[in-house]
Amino acid sequence: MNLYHYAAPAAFYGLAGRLIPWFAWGAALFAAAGLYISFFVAPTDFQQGEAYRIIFIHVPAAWMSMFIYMVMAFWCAIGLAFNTRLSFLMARALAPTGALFCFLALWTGALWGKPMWGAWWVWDARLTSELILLFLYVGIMALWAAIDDPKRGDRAGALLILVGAINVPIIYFSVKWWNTLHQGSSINLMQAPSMAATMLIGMLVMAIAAWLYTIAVALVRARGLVLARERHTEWVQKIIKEA
Amino acid sequence: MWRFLMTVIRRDLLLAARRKGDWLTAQFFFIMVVSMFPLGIGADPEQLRRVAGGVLWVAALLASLLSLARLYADDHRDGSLEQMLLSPQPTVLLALGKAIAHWLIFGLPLLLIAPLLGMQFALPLEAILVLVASLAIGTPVLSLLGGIGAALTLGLRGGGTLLTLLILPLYVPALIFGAGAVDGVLAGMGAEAQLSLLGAFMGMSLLIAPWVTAAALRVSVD
Amino acid sequence: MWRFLMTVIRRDLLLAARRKGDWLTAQFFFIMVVSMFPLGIGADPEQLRRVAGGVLWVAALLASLLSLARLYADDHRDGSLEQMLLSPQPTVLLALGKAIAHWLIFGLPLLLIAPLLGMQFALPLEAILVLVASLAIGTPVLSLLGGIGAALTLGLRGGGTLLTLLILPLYVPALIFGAGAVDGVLAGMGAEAQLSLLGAFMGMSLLIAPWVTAAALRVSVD
Amino acid sequence: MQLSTHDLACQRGDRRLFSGLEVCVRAGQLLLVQGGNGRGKTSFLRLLSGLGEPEAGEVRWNGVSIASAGEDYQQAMAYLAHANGVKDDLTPVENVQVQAGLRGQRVSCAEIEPVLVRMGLAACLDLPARVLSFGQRRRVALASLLLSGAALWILDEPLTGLDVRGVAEVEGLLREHVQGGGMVVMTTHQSLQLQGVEIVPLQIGPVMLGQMSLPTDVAERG
Amino acid sequence: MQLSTHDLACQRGDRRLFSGLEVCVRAGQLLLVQGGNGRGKTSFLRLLSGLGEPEAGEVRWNGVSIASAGEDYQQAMAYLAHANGVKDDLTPVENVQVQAGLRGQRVSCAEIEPVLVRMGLAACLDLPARVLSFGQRRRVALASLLLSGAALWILDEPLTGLDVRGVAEVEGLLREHVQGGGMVVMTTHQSLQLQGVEIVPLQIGPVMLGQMSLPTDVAERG
Amino acid sequence: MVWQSAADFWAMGGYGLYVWGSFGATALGVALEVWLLGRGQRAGIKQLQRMQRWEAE
Ligand code: HEM
Ligand SMILES: Nc1ncnc2c1ncn2[C@@H]1O[C@H](COP(=O)(O)OP(=O)(O)OP(=O)(O)O)[C@@H](O)[C@H]1O
Ligand SMILES: Nc1ncnc2c1ncn2[C@@H]1O[C@H](COP(=O)(O)OP(=O)(O)OP(=O)(O)O)[C@@H](O)[C@H]1O
Ligand SMILES: [Mg+2]
Ligand SMILES: [Mg+2]
Repeated sequence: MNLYHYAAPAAFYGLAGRLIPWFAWGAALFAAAGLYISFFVAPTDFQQGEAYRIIFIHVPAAWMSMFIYMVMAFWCAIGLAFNTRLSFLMARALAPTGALFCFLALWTGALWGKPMWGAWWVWDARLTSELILLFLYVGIMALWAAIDDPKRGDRAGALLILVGAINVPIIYFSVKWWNTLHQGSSINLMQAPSMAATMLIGMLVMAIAAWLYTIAVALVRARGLVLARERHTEWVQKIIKEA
Repeated sequence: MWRFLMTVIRRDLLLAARRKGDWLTAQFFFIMVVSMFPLGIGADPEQLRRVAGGVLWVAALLASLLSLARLYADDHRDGSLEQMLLSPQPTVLLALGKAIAHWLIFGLPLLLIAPLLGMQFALPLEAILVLVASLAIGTPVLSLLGGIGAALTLGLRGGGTLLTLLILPLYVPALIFGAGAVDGVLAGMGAEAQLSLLGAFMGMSLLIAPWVTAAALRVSVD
Repeated sequence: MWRFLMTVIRRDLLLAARRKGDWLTAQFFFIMVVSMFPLGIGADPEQLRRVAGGVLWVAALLASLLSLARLYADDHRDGSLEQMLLSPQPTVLLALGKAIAHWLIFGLPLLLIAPLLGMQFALPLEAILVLVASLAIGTPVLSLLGGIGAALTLGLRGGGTLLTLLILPLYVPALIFGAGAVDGVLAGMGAEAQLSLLGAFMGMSLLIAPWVTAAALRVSVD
Repeated sequence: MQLSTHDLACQRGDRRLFSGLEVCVRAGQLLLVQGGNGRGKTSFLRLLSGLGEPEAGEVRWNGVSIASAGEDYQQAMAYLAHANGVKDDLTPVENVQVQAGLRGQRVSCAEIEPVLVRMGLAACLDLPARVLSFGQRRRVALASLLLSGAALWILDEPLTGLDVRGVAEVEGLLREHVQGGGMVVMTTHQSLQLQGVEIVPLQIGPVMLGQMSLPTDVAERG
Repeated sequence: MQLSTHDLACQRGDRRLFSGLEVCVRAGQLLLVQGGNGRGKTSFLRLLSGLGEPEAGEVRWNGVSIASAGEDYQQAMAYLAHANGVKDDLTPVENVQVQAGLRGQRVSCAEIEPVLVRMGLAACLDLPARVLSFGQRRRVALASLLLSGAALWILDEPLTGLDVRGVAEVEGLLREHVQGGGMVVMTTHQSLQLQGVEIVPLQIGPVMLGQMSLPTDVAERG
Repeated sequence: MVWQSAADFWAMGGYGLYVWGSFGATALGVALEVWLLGRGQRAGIKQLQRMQRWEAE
């Protein structure tokens, strides 16, 4: 068995179909364990009270939003370099989930911010760059939606993602300097309370669940895209007829 | 190579000279958006002064995006973009030349208008100078990065709005450093740090944007 | 007549539902432009609060103009605008229906987004309510007056920018009363006066704009 | 039922296309408008439909100027232009339904489907019109023409984009409509097979060599 | 000098237009590409010109893939597409000059004018191309083709919009170029009078009834 | 055990709105995505079948 075999759309379609249930159940399992740790194992924080439990959802979501963007950039670079069509499909399949996690990081962060800082939102470097990351996701998806020709869409989206990938760190640092150069931030936001081991484990378990979920969802989406792209091939016609 | 670059730039300037109405609209848009703000936020000079840098810079971003929407679109429609892509010269030079021409047509007049608008916002002379300096360093970034968006959205329906959506996030560092320089000088902290960061960002855009634009043009024309 | 109006509205909503990407861009443009301002003018919540009304209103104007550029353009291109003009029903109803549909697609979602953005600008609850109220009364004005511009610039090159230049000045009263209402409540002076002026302006637009738009459509299609 | 023009003149840009044009069509007749590219055929049909404004003279419906007949005339008339007025994002059924709604009529799917099937669109009733070929979209437009129940059809090159079978079908529709007491005004560059239909030929602009043959050609066969 | 394709395949959207295409043209030959509307003639020429990317296979110039030949190939090739690449706002002389500059060449007015005069444009050398008719603009594009000095001409329907005299002139140009040792690849829907030119016919897509006659027709007369 | 009672659990020490707002939004987002995915998948296959039927003609 060689790797190139699975780069063939038909083989990918079959393999993905077999893998999806594993990832989906894995995600459910880890999520259940993670939720159990979040609510029943992790003790109350003496500073923040129960509100800190948002961390178990907030941090994994924030991590995922950034990781997924990096993975998309990776696939796009591969696609542009080696002209592999499946890699572009992977990027397309990942984007909506990345945007979802980005939104969730913002949402949970805001809900956490209200009790902690007394404000739903402050223009801090991390928050702002997360917001801009969401804009990038939206822009990429809008570009894909606007281009009807699949090949052009793949490449145009890939270029935008790569430019964004170069720019994201720059944006992050510029926002950071912006804030420190302007005025001292009154509250030091992300100073994590010295993290207990249970909290770390809880976050890790939830992050793994998010990963498995992302992979499962992306594979389902990629399968759909493969079918649409290859609809003139015999194997797809057979699948459609049987469905 | 040199001749090619000069031809691209001269051609765009010539075209702009023949249709004055077209490119003046971007400048007027800039003036109008800036003038809307005192109406929206009240006429207190103290407050206006404090927001001036941000307002002028945001308006510059939006005006640049509006004018960029047609950077390649007209050439695409009448087939001259294809001719330029088929030239024996590298496409990167084309992208660079178009960005330079756009800056000359769009950015340079902005530098002349900005001081007048700065006065409307009760900015002191020193701040006006820094504002102009920041625009001088920053507007090339807008032309360069915006070119990427213009190339990517070539021929798409609703290209203008889409362009904004794609490119505005990429403009953020220019906005922060540019407006930050003005605010810095108002706060008495000096603007050198911000201006040099802006310069670095401009240098980076200059290195990267033409290549990406060239690739995007090839993708969009195919 | 009623059926005609409903058909026009339902048709536009159906079309928007089929191309989600298209109309979401206007909303995101709004969010993005608003979010750029703090980056430009600094993060001080006190200051942000004071400019919030103006910034949100200017962004709403610009977003509406961007989305209006295509209000009649697509129908013009594929010939369905002519079919609608030939309907036995009066063209005024068409203009009204299109404006209503545009408001449902563009203005209504804005009312839902605005509170979130108000929070980003550290607005107190009371001010957020007034902001939403002012947008609720004011955005129909944008759709109505903007329709005139969209009809006038139909099929012109660079129509988008031109539209902005034509219509932005007409929007000024809406901007002044709308942003003024928010500022009023922040200053503890109440917002009723401003809101009722805005309401009067809206009523006037509702009476006049559809007729002008209808006339402009006839001119542009000829 | 009678459509007539009286001393009609048309100007486009700074060119007078025709003037003093007098022609009259009655129920059971087909007015075939002929002339080379750019002679003003389309402009003439637009005057008839009421979309264009004549430079001089007027168009009368049953002896009343169409400007005064207004709704009566529009109720009785259906116009099919170069552009179909078919929305890409709607299915054929939805397209026809919307068209009917815009005329103030209500038609159910059960009425629409047989007509579309008759037009050879059975397999794509629920696909967006985007995937249809040009000829198929033309058929969607013809279907809503049929359903409109209009007595007067004004058709601008209804045969473009149709293959041989499609042309034969349209000829069938035309014959049926005229022989059933309807009226047709149309242009085409192709030759028509319309046995048993009373054809009124009209030449617009200077007579040219290749075109003179067509009317007699049609008349002979007709 | 030789242009050849090897196992060339082309895909547009999700349709495979052709595959396994092998053809070869040498100096002194004219490759006449034929096929009905939408068969892929234009797409094929774009692959040859290097604007399009083949789905499989490659195009070779003197045995080297055009992707590697790069500048050499582009120097030797000139492409005339459906769209002329003529800017409306420039005069014919300026248009030709700009085109030459974009190829990295420098030509003086004294060299350009005789060519334009030869193309029958003597009367409009200093008018903006906007006022020229479609056929006249086509001649401007042909003039810059002539001046490019390219050995290989790729022409996509060069006869559209030309009147009888214009067609004869182009036929003269083609004959001269090919007999002088140049190469031409072209498509057209019209029949050509090319006595004494070696024509290589190529049929793209499934062969259809009406089209089969053309190649023999040409060859006989040729 | 951290919680004394179910009510205690739901109250989250007075931070119920925030904690459940976060977890609820996440659950909602995930559910929505999965639902849309399933629906899109079925609609996609149906569309492909229609296209196939149409192109077969
Ligand atoms: C809308 C508001 C917020 C946003 C957008 C946001 C965004 C982020 C992001 C992007 C990260 C990942 C950073 C990284 O791994 O480098 C993160 C981590 C974190 N956030 Fe937030 N956050 C928000 C509010 C909050 C609040 C209110 C708190 C607590 C008071 C908080 C506590 C944390 C903690 C403890 C981490 C993990 C720290 C680390 O990994 O270094 N966040 N947040
Ligand atoms: N909006 C306009 N402004 C100025 N001139 C116009 C306009 N529309 C058309 N014309 C000119 O009017 C003339 C008549 O155009 P028209 O479309 O009526 O011709 P036609 O007979 O329908 O030609 P075809 O056979 O190509 O359809 C043409 O010369 C055209 O250039
Ligand atoms: N950018 C594109 N995306 C998707 N499909 C395309 C694109 N361009 C062309 N096509 C399709 O490819 C096919 C071939 O088009 P092409 O322009 O090569 O045809 P042609 O032989 O030149 O036709 P004509 O005689 O009309 O010029 C057509 O069916 C067209 O719809
Ligand atoms: Mg016509
Ligand atoms: Mg072609």
